[in-house]
Amino acid sequence: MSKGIFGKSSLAALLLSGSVLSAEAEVIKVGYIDPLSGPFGSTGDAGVKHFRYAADEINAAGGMGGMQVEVIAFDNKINPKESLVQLQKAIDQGVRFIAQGNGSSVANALTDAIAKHNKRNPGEEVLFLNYAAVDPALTNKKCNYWHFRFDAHVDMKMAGLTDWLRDQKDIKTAYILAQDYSYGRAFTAAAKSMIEEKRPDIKIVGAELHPIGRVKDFTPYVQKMMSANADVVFTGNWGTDMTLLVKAANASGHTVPYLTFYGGGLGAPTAMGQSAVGLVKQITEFHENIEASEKQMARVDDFEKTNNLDYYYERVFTLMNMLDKAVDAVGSVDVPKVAAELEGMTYETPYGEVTMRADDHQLMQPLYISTFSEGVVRDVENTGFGFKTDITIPAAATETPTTCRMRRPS
Amino acid sequence: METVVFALLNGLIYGLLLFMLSSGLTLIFSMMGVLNMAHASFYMLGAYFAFTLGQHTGFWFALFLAPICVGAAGACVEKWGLRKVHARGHVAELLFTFGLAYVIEELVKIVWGKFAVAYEIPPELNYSLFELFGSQYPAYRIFMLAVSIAMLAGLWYLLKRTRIGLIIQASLTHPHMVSHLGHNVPRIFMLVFAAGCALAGLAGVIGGNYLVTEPSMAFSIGPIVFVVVVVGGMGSLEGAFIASLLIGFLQTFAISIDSSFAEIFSFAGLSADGDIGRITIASLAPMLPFLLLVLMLMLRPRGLMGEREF
Amino acid sequence: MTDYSLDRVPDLAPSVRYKFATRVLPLLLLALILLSIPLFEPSRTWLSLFNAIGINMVFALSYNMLLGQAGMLSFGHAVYFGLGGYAAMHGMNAIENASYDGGLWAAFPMFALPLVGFAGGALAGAVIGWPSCRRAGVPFAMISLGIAELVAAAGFMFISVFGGEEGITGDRMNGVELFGLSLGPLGEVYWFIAFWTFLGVALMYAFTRTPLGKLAQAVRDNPERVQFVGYNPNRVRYLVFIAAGGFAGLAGGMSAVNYEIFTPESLSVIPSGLVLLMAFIGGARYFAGPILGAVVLTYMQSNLSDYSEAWLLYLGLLFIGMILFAPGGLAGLLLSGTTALRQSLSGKGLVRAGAFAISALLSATGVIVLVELAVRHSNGFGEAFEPFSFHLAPDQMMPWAVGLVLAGVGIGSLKVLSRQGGMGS
Amino acid sequence: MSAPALQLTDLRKNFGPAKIIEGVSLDIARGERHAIIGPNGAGKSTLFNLISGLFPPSSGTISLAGRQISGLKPHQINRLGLSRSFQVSNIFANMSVRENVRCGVLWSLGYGHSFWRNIGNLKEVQRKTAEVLEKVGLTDKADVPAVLLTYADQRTLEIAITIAGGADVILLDEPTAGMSHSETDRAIKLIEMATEGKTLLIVEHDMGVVFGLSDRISVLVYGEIIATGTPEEIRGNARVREAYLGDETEFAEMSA
Repeated sequence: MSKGIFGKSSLAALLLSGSVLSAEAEVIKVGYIDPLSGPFGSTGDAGVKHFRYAADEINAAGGMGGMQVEVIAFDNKINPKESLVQLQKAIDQGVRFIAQGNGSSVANALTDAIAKHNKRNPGEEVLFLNYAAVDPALTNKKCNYWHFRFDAHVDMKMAGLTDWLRDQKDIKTAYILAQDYSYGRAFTAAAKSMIEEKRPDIKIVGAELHPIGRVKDFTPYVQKMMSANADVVFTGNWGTDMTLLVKAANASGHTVPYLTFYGGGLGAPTAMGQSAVGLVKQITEFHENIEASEKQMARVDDFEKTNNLDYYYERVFTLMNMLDKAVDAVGSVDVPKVAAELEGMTYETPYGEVTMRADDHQLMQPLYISTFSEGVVRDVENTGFGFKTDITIPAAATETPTTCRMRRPS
Repeated sequence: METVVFALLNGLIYGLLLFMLSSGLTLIFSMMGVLNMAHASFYMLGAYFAFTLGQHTGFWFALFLAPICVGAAGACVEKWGLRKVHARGHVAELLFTFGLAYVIEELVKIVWGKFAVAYEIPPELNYSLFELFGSQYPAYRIFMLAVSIAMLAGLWYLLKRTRIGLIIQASLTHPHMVSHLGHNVPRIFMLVFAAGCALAGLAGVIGGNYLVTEPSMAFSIGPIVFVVVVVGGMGSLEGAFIASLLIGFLQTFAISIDSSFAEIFSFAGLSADGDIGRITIASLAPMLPFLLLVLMLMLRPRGLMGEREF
Repeated sequence: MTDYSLDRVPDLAPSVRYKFATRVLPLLLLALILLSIPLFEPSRTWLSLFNAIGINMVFALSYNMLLGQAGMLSFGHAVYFGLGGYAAMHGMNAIENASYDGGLWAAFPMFALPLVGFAGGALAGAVIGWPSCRRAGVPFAMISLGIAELVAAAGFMFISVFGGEEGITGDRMNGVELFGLSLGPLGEVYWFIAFWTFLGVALMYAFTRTPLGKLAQAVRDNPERVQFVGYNPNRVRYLVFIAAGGFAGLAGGMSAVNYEIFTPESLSVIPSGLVLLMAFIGGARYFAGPILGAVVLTYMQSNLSDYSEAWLLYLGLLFIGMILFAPGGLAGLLLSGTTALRQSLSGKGLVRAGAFAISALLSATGVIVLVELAVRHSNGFGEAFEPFSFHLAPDQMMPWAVGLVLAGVGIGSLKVLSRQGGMGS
Repeated sequence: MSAPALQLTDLRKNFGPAKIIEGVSLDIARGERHAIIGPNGAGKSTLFNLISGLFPPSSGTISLAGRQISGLKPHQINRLGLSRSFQVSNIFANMSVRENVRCGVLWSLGYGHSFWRNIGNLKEVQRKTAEVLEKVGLTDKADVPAVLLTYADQRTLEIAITIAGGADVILLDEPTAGMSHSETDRAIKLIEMATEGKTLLIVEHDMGVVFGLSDRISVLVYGEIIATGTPEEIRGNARVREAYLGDETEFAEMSA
């Protein structure tokens, strides 16, 4: 089978890729490296559709600095090593902007590899535009000049959630459940310290880590929470681990708020369905029921119509438009200059002004806490359910201090 | 007290679900010697079939139709696939089913999409049956309990009281004898494979909405099913039953134990900051079946109730 | 020494020429290929693909020491690849630290890091193999699966050793330089990979020629009989297991230097499954089989995904197709293909081989058309499948019919052909 | 007087409630050719499996040249100089004839599990392999895969592997089973030559072979030895006649 049409055409494509580089200088290539197959393929697939839509919009409006944008997708199978192979492929195809989001392990591998590549290959620098990997280390301990993050990281989102908690006077106890790996641990640590800081009267009655993707029935966990009389549950879980947790909670009649980062994650609303109503809260930069201009709503509708997929990653549009703005300002694909332009840039999104903090290349954007509800104006995934905003957290309030000591190329 | 009751109840449900899956696998293994690596894929097919059929016929018809469809799929796989590699030995068969698991997952993605589908508990059963220590006990779980016990009874009847059951039983203890009986062995193989798959499909129908119906559901539950079958003793239905419950209870009990290694081994001076001291029993719970598997194979390779070492 | 009183003892050893042609020449050819690749000035994409292929060759061959040679089906071989790789990764960081603070590691060249990987893999094999090699067949396979799950879980739990989810990173441009290679640019890493690939392949080939290697084959064929020629089959399996673990660790060490990162998921059952596919699709019965499998699957993994999101389905179908129709794998197909060509000057065999190739191509094309249409239909945003500027839209009947007919005719004629006598088995 | 080559003392084997071997005692002198006969199901193969270590005995002892071997593993027993063949051809099917024999030779030449030597350069191994092949007459088929041999050749190879290690005590389990007359004759010649100067214990159904080949014969019936003696003694033994009453042809052969 491999000797079929694929063998020939890919061979040709690869042989061409080197020589065509210069001829295609009129096109700006954004390399999208995320899983497109395997268990996480669905998430990566949704991401690339957002990127392509944003690119089409920019192209329709004249492109970046007069050049057309093209999004090339590379399947990394959410594997760090495979990501590095795909990175090399992307760079050889003339890609200078890498977008990635799924998996902090991949993001860590990429940021490391890109920094090394830029050091070893001056004049051929590459930028890493991270749209979803939320490990705080990426803009703290491991920050580097070539990495820009457009999603709020764990600590920022946790700051938002605990801000909400500050006003919930009847909550006296909290339970933390997260997956046992770096993100889950970062989640737990942040939850503990911020609850402690903002509501010292709340007792943390449980903080638990479970192996990722291995638990089939969360009922025992839920019953532990109920035995401990938890008034609120903080969970870092995402994907199946979250939907299973929510279903178990609903089945056992555990009706306290479940504070999540990824309650609205693609596929989750369908899987949770009725069981999550009134239970699940999420903190995001976007959900469909946030008030916005008609133009934005038209964009959301059009996106959903053309892609048969929910509009989810507002930050992808932010990312692409900020890149557009930076390239426009520089007037060429001079990567170090584009990076310098992005540093400290402010940009007006449909949901408020955002800033790329120069200290650590972390985007500051308004965040929204919302509850999974019935009777919403716009539902998600045709479930009839959707998110309702509880509170809005202004961009400034999400700022957390950074330990990043940015080393800028001279 | 509270913890124990809950752990028992939850362990029972989970254990019975595991038994539904592993009984089919055990049947297939004991008759055909095939360790079906794609068994959990048929479980997944059961859930998806029930989802699709349920949209047209409602849950109750799907409960019967979906396992039949899965059984038919299993029969096709046996007839046009497995039978061809049979002559080349068990490793080839094992590899065939290993490849099949890949293919089924990808096909499911194409047919039903990559995200989870909204396969939900039927409204008739979606209420809480009673309250226990302040926690609700959903009716659907009792339904699951009833279905699995009905299945257990049906299986028992089939094996002990029918002709085909006697043949199957004979093959459980004397695997080489069946071919001498003059029965149509390929046909029996096909039927047994289909029946085993149908059992997995039934587990999928009632497990798919209790858990989540998504393309990776097979991959995530598959290894546990092997653990059950191996720990119980290859080819022993009783063993599979005991092992299913054992693993169900073991996992749910472990989750309720919060002590960390640092606390347990504090006499040995283990620090709570280290990697090992940090680990709690609860966080190890999902790994316990695999530990059990490795220990069992090393210490008592024929499993709890098995009569032969593979 | 011997009490036999025979007049003459014939020399049964094969002729020098035969030995050269079958044993030395293929290795020389491999060396030649490895040496000549840089002459074509491949792009860095190709170089990184070659590096990945080299690593996978060694890894797949080490797996085949178990599957093909000793008949042990393992679902957890990546454990040794990973543990060896982690050992090498810690070695890399030790070299870097020693280059600032001094110490023993300062004298250790980065180039030799795969040796650390080998030691790590062999040690892991020695520890884990001791209990698991007491069983063979299906129990061994199940133990390997259980251990793989346990080790993979441990990989995420013991952060100080495995670095948690994001793994351990390092910098290969440290320590003593060997052969004037700084290991910075990919071109230099290529020489590193080529060197160790060749060494690994040559050593593993040599292993098949040793008494232990031969005994391993005997154990594969008939473990019972081996007991009655004075060998303990479990001991033989155990020793082979250690060696296989060592070479897997060697591949892990190569990988550590190539990628400068190691993450716990490289210990998991997914890479273990992939290496099984490589060995089997390539042809587990032949020494060169896994080499072919590594080339094809690495290429598929890195590039097929550019063309189709259903590449895993193709992989699965290819695997199943191989099991059903060509258990000798690609190597077996190639071998019977060349034999057919050699014998077919009469024409008949040539026609048969040609018919086989054409029907295989037909069915592959048909299946691909169907799958690609289905994928696009399932995605539901009206994209058409456009190979070679054909326009096949999933919402029309015609393309589906074309796919069905192609696949039907192809598979049908394959069946007819194989009924007249197998191919590649 | 030196210890017997092989000594069984009150050997018993039960499989659950089934008593297969019930108290077998037997001394076999060095250099003796000893046959074990008996009706089907008498326990002959089980006895071989006990001696060669495939099963541990339920009670009783087995000594090889004065050294107790009961309870040892098959490979340990083999290393002490006892080698056996199988009733059903038990060879390394996917390897060539030469490689089959070579596997039998390796341990005795002290190459153990070595992985640092090229097997092709082990002159001693090559020589001894060639000798064995020449002796059994398989030299011209040395490079044929074992699975492609004719049945008779596979049986020959079976014997070749058994004697290759140079063991002093050879156990042959029905070496001529399923062979034609001419093949049987050839096989007997081969066995006589190959076991010259060695102790041979043979299970055989073909009475012609048994009476022509052996120095002494033991008759095993329902797990017990009912008679041991020279061929003449056995021929005249009343109990043996009785045991074989149901099997006229075999007895006729025996008397012939």
